[in-house]
Amino acid sequence: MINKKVPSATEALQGVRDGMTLMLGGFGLCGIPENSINRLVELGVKELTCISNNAGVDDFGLGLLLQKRQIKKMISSYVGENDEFERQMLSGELEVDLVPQGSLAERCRAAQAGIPAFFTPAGYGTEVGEGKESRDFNGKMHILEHAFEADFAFVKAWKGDEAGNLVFKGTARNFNPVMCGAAKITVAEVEELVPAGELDPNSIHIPGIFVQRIYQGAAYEKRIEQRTVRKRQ
Amino acid sequence: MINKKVPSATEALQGVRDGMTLMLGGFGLCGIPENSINRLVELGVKELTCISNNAGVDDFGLGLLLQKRQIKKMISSYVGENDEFERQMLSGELEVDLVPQGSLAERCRAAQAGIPAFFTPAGYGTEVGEGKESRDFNGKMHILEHAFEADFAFVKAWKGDEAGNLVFKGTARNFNPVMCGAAKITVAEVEELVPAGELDPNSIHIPGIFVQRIYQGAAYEKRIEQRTVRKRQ
Amino acid sequence: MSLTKEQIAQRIAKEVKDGYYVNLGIGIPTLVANFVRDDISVEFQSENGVLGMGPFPYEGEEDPDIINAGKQTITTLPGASFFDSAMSFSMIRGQHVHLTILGAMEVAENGDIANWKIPGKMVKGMGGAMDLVASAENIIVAMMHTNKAGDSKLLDRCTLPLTGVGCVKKIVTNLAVLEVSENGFVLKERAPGVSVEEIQDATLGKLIVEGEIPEMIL
Amino acid sequence: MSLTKEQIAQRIAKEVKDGYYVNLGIGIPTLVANFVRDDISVEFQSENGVLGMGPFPYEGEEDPDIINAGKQTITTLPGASFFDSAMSFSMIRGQHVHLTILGAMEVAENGDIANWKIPGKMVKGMGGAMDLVASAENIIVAMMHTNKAGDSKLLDRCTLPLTGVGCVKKIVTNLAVLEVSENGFVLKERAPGVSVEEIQDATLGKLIVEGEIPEMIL
Repeated sequence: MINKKVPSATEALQGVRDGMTLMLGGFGLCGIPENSINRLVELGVKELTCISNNAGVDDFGLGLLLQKRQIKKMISSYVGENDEFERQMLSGELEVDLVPQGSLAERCRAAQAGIPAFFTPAGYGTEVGEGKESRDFNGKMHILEHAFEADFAFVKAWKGDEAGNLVFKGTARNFNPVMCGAAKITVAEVEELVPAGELDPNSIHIPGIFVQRIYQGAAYEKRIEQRTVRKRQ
Repeated sequence: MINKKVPSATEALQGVRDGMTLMLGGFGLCGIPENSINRLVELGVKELTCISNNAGVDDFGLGLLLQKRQIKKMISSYVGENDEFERQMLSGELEVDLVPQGSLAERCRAAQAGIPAFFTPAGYGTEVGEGKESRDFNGKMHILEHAFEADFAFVKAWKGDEAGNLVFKGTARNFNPVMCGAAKITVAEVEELVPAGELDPNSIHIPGIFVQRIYQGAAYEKRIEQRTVRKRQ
Repeated sequence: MSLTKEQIAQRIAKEVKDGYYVNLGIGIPTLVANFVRDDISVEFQSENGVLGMGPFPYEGEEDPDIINAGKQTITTLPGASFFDSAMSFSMIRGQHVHLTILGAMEVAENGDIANWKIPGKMVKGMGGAMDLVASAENIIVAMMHTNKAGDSKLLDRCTLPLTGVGCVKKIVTNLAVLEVSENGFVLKERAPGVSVEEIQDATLGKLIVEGEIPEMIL
Repeated sequence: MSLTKEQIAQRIAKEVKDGYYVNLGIGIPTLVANFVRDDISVEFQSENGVLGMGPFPYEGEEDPDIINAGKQTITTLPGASFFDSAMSFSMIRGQHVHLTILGAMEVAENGDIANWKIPGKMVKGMGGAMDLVASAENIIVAMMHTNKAGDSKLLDRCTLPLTGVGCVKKIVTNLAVLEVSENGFVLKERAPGVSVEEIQDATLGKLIVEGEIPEMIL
């Protein structure tokens, strides 16, 4: 067993520098790497390019990095819910590259899988397809999309073991698995870190080979973005 | 819950006809759809094109279909271990298309995922790459490979539920998950079929949306191809 | 009398067939789930990674790790499954989801749709909409026939940046049910009490009216 | 004295470093696992879908659902995982596996390798070999220096159909350790008691001998 465990976010984020490209898991505020984001804020690294489906809210998630002007460019599919984001984007401080959600996921997965490029119908005939190679397959037009390149991927799992194996919970899975192994270094934070052998090898979502560093998150706020409930009868 | 359960292989294989292209899961004899193969033998359908990593042994797995001359063409990565296969191939009765194992898997997955084509380095500069489009990405040559098209996919899982959700065991997983949803109709046979709600939604390998019909296999031989053991001290 | 948003959803629910996997967009489409007949089997997929969505949780039972694509807390039904974003879009791109229902700002008579961007305004992004419209075999647009300024949303050509080309098959508005044909919008049903003329007046794209147009049955 | 197959494996085991994920081909490469130092952490990947392979099972404990790429029954170690064939080749194609050790029929001085097909003979197929050699950053070929007819397997150009082009970095044979450079095979080590001349005689491709060539230490 190759041990990937590090004591905390401090060690896990060694080597993160200004100007790097980072992948960050999560959908909305669900399944985001809270502890790694907090550490990025502490480190104060700047000029970051962040590949993340969303950009957090004003005071949580990637919004924390936006508040401190640490992000140069966002590559996302949907970036509402964030006033500071809007301000920086409209003022031109922040560069934004909008990517269809499925292409965003597949471009991460392609990087993980050593697939440099693939064809998808999403975005053909729209701004997204402009300047991209297009081709007809079975009578339907597709565009060529490329794998992302990133320096670090920060993901959050429910459980993990010292070998770096990860198990996700519910829809907090989302982009986290496809970012593992999609960057030069993948850092996983988990709610519960167990010794190797405790996770069922049959039920591991991401094998440890895709993860370079794993640590137990200090605490999780897990903020709910849209609390919707029904009344008990 | 959309119920995918059918009583047996008989109903599950309704619509299989001469000349069709079939995907069959399994690696060697591990995780092969034994009951569906037996039913294909019973049906006596002919001129089949089979996409399967291997071709069974003389008297088990796809070897049973070869014995009865039901297969016109095999698309596989490795086809040793089978005398009848060798005879038919050398005599020209059987057409064989050899595909690198990773490309075989990815071409199935591409069909499942609606990706018509992707670039891979495997096979560049070899017979496999002949006549295929090639391109340099980051200083390395790749070839363009296409998604498979198939009429039926026959897979075998460990457990399944009525909604068609599947869980695989050990290395019997192999090609089975990537073939689900990669053909027009996916037929899953399972060792244990349970009511919907009994499988942990977090631990499902293949969601039921990729499966059109599911049935409990009548019996499983699970033959071991290479029994290797060590002596107890 | 033009339909309410609930009634639009109610009419669209009739298009949901037994055995369908359905993806519902935000807004009116979300309401469709409330009107699906309970004698048929349907599963709802949400592109953030869940199949088999159930109703909202009871108060106090919200789980921050279980949400839908609108970021709302949800529950799941027996037979549900969770999966990653790549597999979620394998379901969509691979056409395993049978029906996609989504809103639009504009639809053109050739099936083009625009629903993600207004030049000069803050752009939030397309989310999964471009994958959905480019992939789905069966797309129903749920929207008001005209915008707040009273301008038609059914055009000869979209004026806003496109989400997808030639992909919309059917449109249900507060005034009518229409299908997209090679020649334009084919009027299929009128909202109760709404005349063909009213629909024609509210439609800028080519409207094809053949024979008697029945009123919708909700 | 030339090395036995076990000794070739033993020498290659020294190339396996702490923290490596390793894919072992069938034949001599499989033996490498027996010689890896036990004070380093290494995990073995098998392309049929397992990471963290252990030894063969005890008699009576074979599980038909747990095999390696050679179709042999195996066991797994703590920290192991199972996965599907697409993910398995994501590990390989995505260069997450650090070292691939495999056999060959021929290797050329430009790093080309042929190990899957002999024209006129029954062709079993390439299995995962083409993916492995096209993807791996670090490939070691384990083979005898000459074939059964006594002909060199280290050539200026492969005569058999290729498995991959320009991909082999290092070769360990029964006679020598060689590295592939831009200019040809660079002789790095001799088998104990084997002279440079013997190696030169058994090598058809360009052999580069610079300075004193040490004997291997096993």
